[in-house]
Amino acid sequence: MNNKIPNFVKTNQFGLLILVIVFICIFSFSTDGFTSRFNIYALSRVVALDIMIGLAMMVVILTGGLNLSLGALGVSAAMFGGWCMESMGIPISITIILVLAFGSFLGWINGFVTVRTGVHSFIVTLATMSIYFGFMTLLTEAEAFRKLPEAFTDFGSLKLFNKYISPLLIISVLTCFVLYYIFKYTDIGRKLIAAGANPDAAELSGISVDRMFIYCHMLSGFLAALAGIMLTARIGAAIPSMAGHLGFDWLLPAFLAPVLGGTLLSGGKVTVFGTMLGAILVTLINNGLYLIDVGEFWVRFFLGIILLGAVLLDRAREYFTVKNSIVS
Amino acid sequence: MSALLKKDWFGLGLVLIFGSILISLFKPAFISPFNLYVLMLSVSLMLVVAMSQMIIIAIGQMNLSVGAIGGLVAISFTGLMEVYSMSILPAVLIGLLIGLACGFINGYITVKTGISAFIITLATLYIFKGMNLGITEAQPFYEIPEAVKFFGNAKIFGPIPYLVIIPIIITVLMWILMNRTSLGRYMLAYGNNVQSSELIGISSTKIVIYAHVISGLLAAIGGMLVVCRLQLGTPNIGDSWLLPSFAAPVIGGAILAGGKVDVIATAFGVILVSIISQALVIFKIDPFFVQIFLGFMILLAVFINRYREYREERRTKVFSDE
Amino acid sequence: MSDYILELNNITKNFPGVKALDNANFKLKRKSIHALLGENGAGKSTLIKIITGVYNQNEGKLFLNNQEKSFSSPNAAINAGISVVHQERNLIRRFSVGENLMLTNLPKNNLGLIDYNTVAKESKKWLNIMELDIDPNTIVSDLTVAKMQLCEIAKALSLESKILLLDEPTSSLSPQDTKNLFALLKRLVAEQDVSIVFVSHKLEEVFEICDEVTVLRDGKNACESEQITNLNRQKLVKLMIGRDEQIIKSKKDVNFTDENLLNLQSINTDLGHKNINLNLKKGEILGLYGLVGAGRTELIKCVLGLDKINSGQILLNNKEIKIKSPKDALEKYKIGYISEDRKKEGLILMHDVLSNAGITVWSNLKKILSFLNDSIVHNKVDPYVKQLEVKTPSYQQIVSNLSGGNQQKISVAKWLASGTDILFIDEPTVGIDIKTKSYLHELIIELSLKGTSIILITSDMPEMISLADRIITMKDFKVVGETINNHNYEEMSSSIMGNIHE
Amino acid sequence: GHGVTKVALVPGGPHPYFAAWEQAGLDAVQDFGLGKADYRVPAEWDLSQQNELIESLVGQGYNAVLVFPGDAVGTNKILGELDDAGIPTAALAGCVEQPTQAKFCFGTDTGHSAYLGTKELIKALGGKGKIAHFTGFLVDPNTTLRINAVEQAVSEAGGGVEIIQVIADIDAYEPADEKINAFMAAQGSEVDGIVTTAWVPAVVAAQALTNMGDKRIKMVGIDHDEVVLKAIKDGYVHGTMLQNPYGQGYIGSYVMDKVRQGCEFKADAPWKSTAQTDQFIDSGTVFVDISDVDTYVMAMRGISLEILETFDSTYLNCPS
Ligand SMILES: Nc1ncnc2c1ncn2[C@@H]1O[C@H](COP(=O)(O)OP(=O)(O)OP(=O)(O)O)[C@@H](O)[C@H]1O
Ligand SMILES: Nc1ncnc2c1ncn2[C@@H]1O[C@H](COP(=O)(O)OP(=O)(O)OP(=O)(O)O)[C@@H](O)[C@H]1O
Ligand SMILES: [Mg+2]
Ligand SMILES: [Mg+2]
Repeated sequence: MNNKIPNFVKTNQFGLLILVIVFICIFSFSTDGFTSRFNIYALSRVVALDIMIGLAMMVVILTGGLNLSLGALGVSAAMFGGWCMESMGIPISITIILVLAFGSFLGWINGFVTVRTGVHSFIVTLATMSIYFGFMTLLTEAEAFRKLPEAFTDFGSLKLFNKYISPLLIISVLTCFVLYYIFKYTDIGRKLIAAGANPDAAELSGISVDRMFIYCHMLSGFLAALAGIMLTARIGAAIPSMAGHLGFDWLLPAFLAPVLGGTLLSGGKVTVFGTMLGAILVTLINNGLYLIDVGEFWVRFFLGIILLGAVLLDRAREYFTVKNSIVS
Repeated sequence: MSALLKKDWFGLGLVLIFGSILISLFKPAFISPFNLYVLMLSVSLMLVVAMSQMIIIAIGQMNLSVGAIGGLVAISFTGLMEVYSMSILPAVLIGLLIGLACGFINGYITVKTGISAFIITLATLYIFKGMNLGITEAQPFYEIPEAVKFFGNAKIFGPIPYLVIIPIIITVLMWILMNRTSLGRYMLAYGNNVQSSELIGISSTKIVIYAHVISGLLAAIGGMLVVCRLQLGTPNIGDSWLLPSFAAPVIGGAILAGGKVDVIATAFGVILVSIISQALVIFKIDPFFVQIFLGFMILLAVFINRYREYREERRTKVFSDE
Repeated sequence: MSDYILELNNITKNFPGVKALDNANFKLKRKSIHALLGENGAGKSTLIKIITGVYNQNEGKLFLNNQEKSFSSPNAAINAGISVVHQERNLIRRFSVGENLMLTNLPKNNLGLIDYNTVAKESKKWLNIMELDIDPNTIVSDLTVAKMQLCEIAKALSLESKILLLDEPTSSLSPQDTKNLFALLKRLVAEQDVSIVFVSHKLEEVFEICDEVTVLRDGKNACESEQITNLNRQKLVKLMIGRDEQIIKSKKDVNFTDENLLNLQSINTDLGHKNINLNLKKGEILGLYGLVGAGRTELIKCVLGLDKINSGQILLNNKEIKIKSPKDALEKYKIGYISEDRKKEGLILMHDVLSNAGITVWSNLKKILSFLNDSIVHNKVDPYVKQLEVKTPSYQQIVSNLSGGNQQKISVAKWLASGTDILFIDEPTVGIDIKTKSYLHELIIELSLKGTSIILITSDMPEMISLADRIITMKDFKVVGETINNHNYEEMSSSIMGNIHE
Repeated sequence: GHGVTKVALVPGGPHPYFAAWEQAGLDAVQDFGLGKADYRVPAEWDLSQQNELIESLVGQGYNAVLVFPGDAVGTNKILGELDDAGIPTAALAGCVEQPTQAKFCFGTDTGHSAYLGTKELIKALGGKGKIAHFTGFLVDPNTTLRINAVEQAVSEAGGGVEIIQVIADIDAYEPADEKINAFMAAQGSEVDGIVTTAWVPAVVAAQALTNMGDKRIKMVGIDHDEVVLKAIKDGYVHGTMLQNPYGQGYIGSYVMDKVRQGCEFKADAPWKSTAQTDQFIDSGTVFVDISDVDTYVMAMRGISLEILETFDSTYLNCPS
């Protein structure tokens, strides 16, 4: 093997990291305000949520499937949490546990139906998206929960590290480390990946693929619910529309982060830190575009161009490293 | 008979027939001419959109930018007529050209870089939609020639709208393409197994670019048909296409990993989705229940149609290996 | 004009981390059948792929009819009159046999649309030439592996090329099919001036039909266009592996007891198995012979809980058991299965060597809180990977980049590591070079000597006879005979074939 | 003494309704000497996009923000944070729910507007008939307000009027077209009146009636889309509930400047109350029908000037 280039340099993560640094430089020099405390704090909160949403999608992409119900599920869990705290007066810590359990349960439904009926997760989650969101709207009558305990909402506006960083970001980063650990250093994590990569071979090697797929969906539900709680803390209320109609607003960031991060859409490969960097990159670009005055109506256009540029650059990097590792 | 049973559209056809009979027993208005007219209209529009996605599914990819292309073409089409007072035919041609160009961009970048189409079209979704918003600043265009309005709203005879003509032609052409031409067969072969088809000598470049160009053209046609129907060119056209564009082919038995699509079954899928959403209105479902019903109906429809393939389908992935 | 229709000079091909071909030469004489031999990973398939435009060589030149060529795509090679059967199956599984055969040149009617009647007629012609009794409208995925391989050959023939490259065309064929194929190949050479490159690990076949031999070792020529008449088996093996072949020892002392370990009693399955009775004794190698499609693989899959058993019992140590899944089989009953289809069922091609080799032992190795790291797995599987001499740059190499034979070794290694009591081994040596094949044979014997009971499915009669203690013959999803193996090839094979053809 | 005022006018997303804000802001800069009054549009209709935009605006030095709340509840948090950072904010065109740190809400009482529109419809129907209500996304809290307001107006009409169907979640053109036409097919002969309380359903329903050539069914729409206005002129739509986006942007910018100069709202300011807030100033909601559809722009301007002229004296205590 070629030792001139360290292994890390060959990864997609490295490419992303470089891009992130480049964009930070560009934006810090070309705009005022990018490095302001307010802006960095705001960024840290946005990134925190995008990471969590991206991870929630990533663990289902791992199975070669999709979770379109992500947003609907997250909002339903958040509303459930709002109801627990406001209407039932359940303490925060217990509420959080209940919400995460609830999210996992909804994820379990996705997984169970997918595995048992053989209907594709794309369709199953398309349907459950409608169903979860419908029930949520029906039960809450589209009313928000606003009288949440102050300790909870204060957490969402807490400022750490000299008021630069939101604690939400710390939760997300911690989650990344935990997931990384699970996928890299546990039996179960390896089995999840194996099942996602080649279900038939995994099954014949003594892995219960159905169970693994259900676990993935449950984990996705868990993470989406966590994202729901974080968003609730951030906006200080549990609101039915906080992820848009049917939870759609979450879908794009959910795909962008893992896909930029190098997660294979065909399943069997996860990149936890890639997803994190992907989320950071997208948030940075979005923020930077608002700061550089491109005209709001053109923001999307430039975001698209930059995204395309980013993936093309990454491909070039890959090409270059592969070429360099050829023995001659 | 057993050959019939194997067809993807057979189960769906049965569901459609029994469903329609059931609905019209409860609500005779369902088979009133006006309702059929409305049904045909909504089917017509979605049919083109579903075909636009279907051809990309056939080669085992996804096109997230169908709606964005449709929207961009819709506002270009109307914009040309309103701002530049262009007449209809050149405006249509330019609209098609834009669709073709967008599709070409998607296909070319995908095949030349080897990056998954999902990612490329996600990026071009932003680009096309961004151009749309940048050009219009979210303002609709209203000045539509009478002929266009007429085409969108007049009937040929009975309840049959003019608007169905183009979608029907497209469906027939798509059937021929996918079943009777080598281009179509090569697309399916490519969707089945990229490596194998390359070894056989099928050119990936050609297949991928053609598929995306056709998809772009169909999205463009869809966008312009919606303009005819709505009689205005709003930048929002295409925003709501994405999920239905997948739902119809998939309900029709398409495998998202590629290599298996069925034109007739996709058309039936479109009809089914339209009937379900119409039934929700006809039965006056409480708005708070609509989403829940919709979810269960989709699940049920797919489940009935898919049950036969239980084993084969169980672990099909959404994406084929890249 | 030289005698050579195809000439490759000083070909070098680099892959990331691997030099697959290193200054290799290859010359194909007109109207000859040329064997291309070598161990797993020697570079045979790579050479074939360079000839057919799949890869471009890094260095070296290719001459076709004395003209320098370079094919930028498979299509270019096809147009230049080269057709090929690759080692991997390349049929479009959802298409019909007929359409697959005609795919490069689909017949059109005057409207320019595909004429499926002609497709059926034309393809039937080629199926007939291959003596294949298949309806051209059959969907490929409904075929058995052997039929698929034959169709693939028919497809290559249908191009009527002057150069035919066959990369392990007989790997899943029965002896009868192989015989038919060889007769056909000889006819092609004699009557239609076709020149053939033949890759195989079965040396008997090479001696049967080939005229010349080129051997590759580690991407270099170990010999170049040697006349077959100048060679014998020993010489050939020595060229390939660099030392003499070891004769497979058959298992001499039968050390198994009469104790029944696993018992299948009047099993009927959804797939059509009728009244299957089988018993496996402790430490025994029970051979399951049958022509391809006899239902052996599927029987095992039913036993593993992957398909439904309608009636009958499975007894382990005389206690009835219900196996719900392979996980159940592995974890509860210590039963493992080495699949015949390594790409689809045996390996996770996109993952690295370590995780493929270790997949069956994760559960056992995991520490508290399900902790597991690479070095724990590495320590466990390393002896087995070493023992099988898997040729890989590192444990981090992606399995799909290994040669076919090395992939097979890994799919065996993982079951060796798992240490099961009962192992179902399905066609273990398909595509495996002779050196490894003998290793594998030794290993199977060693395993059984250590007390593992084995059910061995193989369509390779010599292999069966050298390994099995007892041979059960299956035909059409039924057991049709049982013979105690006396390791006498003539006697055993006629007795087994007798069972089948009765 | 607080430096120049830089106002950002932030709608909920790209939408034609808000287009007038741009000119209104520019005019306000001219007329009142503000530093800036820019129309800044989030790239998507998405609460977090809007929040991100607003957050980035602070970085760019805007020191007053007028916002159409992406969510009547959800937007409060960011408004609170801006306020804490010394940046005054107000809700424009639609309100945020109390408690809020927004200085006030200047716009339309969405519920009341729906109520008035339904009243007009009932009047046009002569006090009896069957009506349908088409509205936007159910999860938008405003939608519930509108549904309730329409119900209230109907219940006040005695037993003569009945709501036969509510269709919601149709804020995109294609689904709206599909559902509204399906409704027309099933109920077209039964229904006597239609009230629409969101932009897209109003456009699509007006178009549907025009296409059908149906003048029997009375419809009251909302907002000023050309399709709706034309249908009023042609007699297919009875009327529409208009708001005053230009006035909102113009006066809103003016007031933000005042607030930044240290003006306080009077303790006894004659606030109006809505279901959401009790610090509401009506930017003018008028019902327009065929009689005044051509002149409504002038009428709106009149309303705006009137509000502006009396604003200081009515609402503000300014340091002299
Ligand atoms: N696409 C690839 N990328 C990286 N390495 C490759 C690739 N294809 C082949 N190799 C490597 O090149 C070498 C030669 O492989 P090749 O498939 O030609 O062997 P072979 O002689 O056909 O072996 P077998 O008998 O097992 O089929 C092997 O070491 C293999 O791992
Ligand atoms: N009656 C039948 N019903 C379904 N499939 C059948 C039937 N008869 C034969 N087949 C085909 O034969 C195959 C069963 O062969 P199986 O793989 O079990 O045979 P085998 O004896 O293990 O042969 P080998 O392992 O050598 O390929 C199936 O894959 C199936 O396609
Ligand atoms: Mg090979
Ligand atoms: Mg078998």
